[in-house]
Amino acid sequence: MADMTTEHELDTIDVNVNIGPQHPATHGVFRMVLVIDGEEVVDLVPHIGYMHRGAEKLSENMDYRQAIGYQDRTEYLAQFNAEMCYVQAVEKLAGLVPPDRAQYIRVILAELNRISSHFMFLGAFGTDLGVFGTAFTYAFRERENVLDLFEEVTGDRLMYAYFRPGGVAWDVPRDFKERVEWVCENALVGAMDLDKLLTDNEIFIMRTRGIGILNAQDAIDYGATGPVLRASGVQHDLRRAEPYSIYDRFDFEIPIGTNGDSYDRYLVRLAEIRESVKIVRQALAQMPEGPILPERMPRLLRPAAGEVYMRCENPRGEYGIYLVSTGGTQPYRLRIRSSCFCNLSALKHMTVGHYVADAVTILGSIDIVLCEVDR
Amino acid sequence: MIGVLRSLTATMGTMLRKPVTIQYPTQHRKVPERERAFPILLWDFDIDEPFCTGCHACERACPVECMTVTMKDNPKQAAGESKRRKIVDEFFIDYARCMRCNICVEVCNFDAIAMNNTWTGHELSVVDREDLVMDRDQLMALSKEKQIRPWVPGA
Amino acid sequence: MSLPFLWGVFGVNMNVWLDAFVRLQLVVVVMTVTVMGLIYLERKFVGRLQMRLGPMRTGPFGTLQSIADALKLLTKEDLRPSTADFWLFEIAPYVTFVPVFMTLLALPFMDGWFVRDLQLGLFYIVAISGVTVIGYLMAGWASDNKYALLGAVRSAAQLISYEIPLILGVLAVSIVAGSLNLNAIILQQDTVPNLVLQPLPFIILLTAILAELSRRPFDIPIGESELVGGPWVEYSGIRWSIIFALTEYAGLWGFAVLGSLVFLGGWEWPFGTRSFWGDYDFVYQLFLVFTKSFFIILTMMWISATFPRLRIDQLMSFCWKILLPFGFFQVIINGIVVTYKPSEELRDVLLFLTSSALLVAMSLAIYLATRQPSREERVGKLLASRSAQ
Amino acid sequence: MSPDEKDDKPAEETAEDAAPAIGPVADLFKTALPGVSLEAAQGALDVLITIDGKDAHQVLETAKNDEALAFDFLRNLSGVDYEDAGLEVVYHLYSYTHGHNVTVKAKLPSQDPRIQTVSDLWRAADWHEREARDMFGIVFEGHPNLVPILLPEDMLDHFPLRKDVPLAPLEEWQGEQLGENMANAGHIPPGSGFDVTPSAEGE
Repeated sequence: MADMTTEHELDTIDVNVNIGPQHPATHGVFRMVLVIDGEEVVDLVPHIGYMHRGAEKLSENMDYRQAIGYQDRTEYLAQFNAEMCYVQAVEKLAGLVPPDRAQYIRVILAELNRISSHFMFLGAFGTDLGVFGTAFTYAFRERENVLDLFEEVTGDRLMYAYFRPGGVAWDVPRDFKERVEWVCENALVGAMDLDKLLTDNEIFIMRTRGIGILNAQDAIDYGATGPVLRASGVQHDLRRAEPYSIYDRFDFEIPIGTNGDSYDRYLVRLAEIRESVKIVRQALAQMPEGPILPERMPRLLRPAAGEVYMRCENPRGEYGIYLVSTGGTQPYRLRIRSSCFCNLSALKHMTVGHYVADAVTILGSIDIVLCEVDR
Repeated sequence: MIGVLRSLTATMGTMLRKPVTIQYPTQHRKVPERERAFPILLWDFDIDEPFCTGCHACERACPVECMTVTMKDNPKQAAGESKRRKIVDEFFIDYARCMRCNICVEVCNFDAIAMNNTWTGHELSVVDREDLVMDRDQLMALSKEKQIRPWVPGA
Repeated sequence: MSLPFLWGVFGVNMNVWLDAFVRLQLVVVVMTVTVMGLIYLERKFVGRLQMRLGPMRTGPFGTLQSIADALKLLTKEDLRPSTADFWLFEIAPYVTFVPVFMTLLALPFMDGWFVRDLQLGLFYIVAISGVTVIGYLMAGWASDNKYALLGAVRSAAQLISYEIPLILGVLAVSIVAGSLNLNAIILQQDTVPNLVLQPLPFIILLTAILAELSRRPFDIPIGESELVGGPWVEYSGIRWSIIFALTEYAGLWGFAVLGSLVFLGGWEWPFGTRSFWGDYDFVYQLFLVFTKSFFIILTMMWISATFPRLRIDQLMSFCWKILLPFGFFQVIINGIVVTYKPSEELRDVLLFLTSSALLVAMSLAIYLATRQPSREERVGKLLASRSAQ
Repeated sequence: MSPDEKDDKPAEETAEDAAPAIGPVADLFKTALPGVSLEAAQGALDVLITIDGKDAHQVLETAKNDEALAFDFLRNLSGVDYEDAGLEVVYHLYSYTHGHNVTVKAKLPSQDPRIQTVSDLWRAADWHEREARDMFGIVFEGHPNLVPILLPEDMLDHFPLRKDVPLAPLEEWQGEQLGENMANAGHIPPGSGFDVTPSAEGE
């Protein structure tokens, strides 16, 4: 009689919980079906493709300047980095070299965009863990400052379409330097606020340390890049490994994590905000006067036939543009290598074995942008 | 437990700072002059006719093809008042399709089209989507009332 | 009895039931007003903590916000899922709300003014507040929704397990006061409030109250970012407002008053029983109780605006492995100290030293617990290996 | 093979601007894979190795396992439709150890494109290959679950990124359709700066 209960275990069935396309934890339209046994996740089936708008097919029917708008709409949290990658791909094919002032403007705006994107992550990550409004309003106060600056420079808060192959569309306003300095100052204050609020808060540590561990070998195998890869301890940053544009003129450290869990991913991104402020300040000091577009720009750009795989360091990882041109005015094939697409493919590997609450934390710690995943 | 106390002081610390809320309908945020709300046509006040000559440059360059332009001879050119041989006859912009990418302003070689940098451009809301298709007079109305602030790159 | 004009009306030997009914109506009116006020206060205070203004649109400074909310909730349609279990779904809101309302009966708001003076006041309050769990479970099961079921099971685990620290926190104090009657406990505190004597039970009671009301660090059942809404996912309109708004905020007010009476000396501590203004000293007594419970409510709102959510297993281990042992220690030590009947001062000093020593030990234990290697490193991916076979 | 002078173009450009010198990675490939027919070319940034679809898996396996090459990071896998010249699957590889890049282009017939999957070498390829199947119809043999990833589950025969699939025509909003409901000027909210009654023609 004694072993009656132990011999046949209580046969429970696994429940399919649908963290559906419309859910506060999915930062956009992404659905994951969690097969859970009690509270622990046994299996996870991600469903993407809700935001697929065919940016690649549309770009093949647009000329080179019109296709810039689609880069903002795929990567809507780091638009300048995406535009910079596309514009440099076209420049590599067309043999255009942008003047120095334009390069500096691009680097400053791209780094500021990285800061605003990381603040978006901090706000959303805090909300995923339960600090309902506080982390969000701290992060968004800084993000608003950066977006106001972008509005003064380009005229738009989200869809800039400001970079052009060969430089930038028009020059920056006169008070650009003071404004950027003010925004950097505030970004550091915001980062310090969030650091004080979250970093060594015991409950935050308990909820994120050791959750969703991705060791270095798996990260490389899944093609994870950016903060997710650096949190696993791989010291690889495209701005340092394969410097594009003028990134080799600035010195900045690359923060890396130790054991690749959600806590390290949070720390890496928080440290990257400070590194980006350092880059912006150096770029601001060295920014020369001068033209922002080469003198004789062809009215309708026809890059030479050929192909290039241009890659830039976006806040979420390596954003690549594989551009094939056959000499016409329209790109023959424009393939966008999305950083979140690869980071997300490692979600199941990280989440199985954890609790339902951890599945939300891990999804938040990867910091996905669904438009970029689905293009 | 120090981390717990530290984050408590963090929230109490920010309580003493000034709240950042702008109460929208009563107070409006200052909009920079480079604001890109929606394209509008500019009015030439000294010859009292639109700058636009209906040359289809913007219509061809528009990625989402939201413009329709027709051209006609300029009666004033015959009367000798203006140098423009052609003037715009019909000009429709479908604001529902326009993605505000500013390519039409760059392509136009008569500087006839500009981006609306006023709050009314943002606060335009209509009941029926077809009302978003603006005809020539609606596009020129704002410029006639001198609400559009001109800006020069680098200013 | 220092309530001439009020007592005169009730003094006439009315029927006992009528007397209880009239006092209950008074408590109901006061409760609804305070619930409305607390909702408004929470939105404004947490807003100001997050550097924003909070509601400003309705009324001069958004003051009519909670009335607007109530009107909205009243006029909203009461949906019920077709596959819901009808009667359970209907009754669940009332089963959650009524016990919270009944705890207000035994609270002496002023010297000698209460709905009923129960000799076992404290015991009654703690027992009644345990019934809300059944309401949570009924709501979760009846709404036939996976999220609701998960939320209900989680809330059952949380509320039941945080019932015991609540009892221990209150028990430690009642041992010192020598009786479970709330009036006796308050009268005993005329020289020094129990918080000074017993800091540890106050902290344990505070966390237990937060968990009972499922407020922020412990709001696992209503995890907004995971199981959106927990057991109340399928409720809407006035039913939802009964469960969510009324229960939580009435409970917040009730437990805050209980905490202030038992630990901060209620209407007794700073002035003792000397009559101050003759017949009108119930004014400053009310004022004392109000400010102390207001202070406790503000700290709870402050805590709820700052901390992320605990995971369900951390919540459980926090309760069973930390709050409970220290609660038992506190009760045992109080027992020992009180039985040996030391002199008045020596007893106070002894109680204070032991309690604060235990408090420091508890925070150290928490600090070490959070620095543990995570479950995954210790146990490895248990489930992954199981699902991998 | 020191990785720093990997594939930068030599300083002196030949007169008729012939293809710039091919980077050293191409020679590494030739030494590692004697039997396979490779054509090496120098793209704008990386070395391009063009091979036939059938021996793609063999080439990529040596690319990953050979120590001199050691491409442990599959950056990007994309399909390209060259209409009559057939389909092409392009692998962009990067090596963390040596720090050099390569682009391997595998040629496929455009009718029934079949190629061996590489998801056993790099797990990153899993989702990229499913997307290439969605968009181009390339069948990756041996892929764990080749089901649509970006397109709806039942869209198994329509491959949008093929060149012969046209863009859908724009639904007409302007032009002739406008004629009949021009009388709607009244719908614009007053005070919005656009509430102008259509003036008489040709003022």
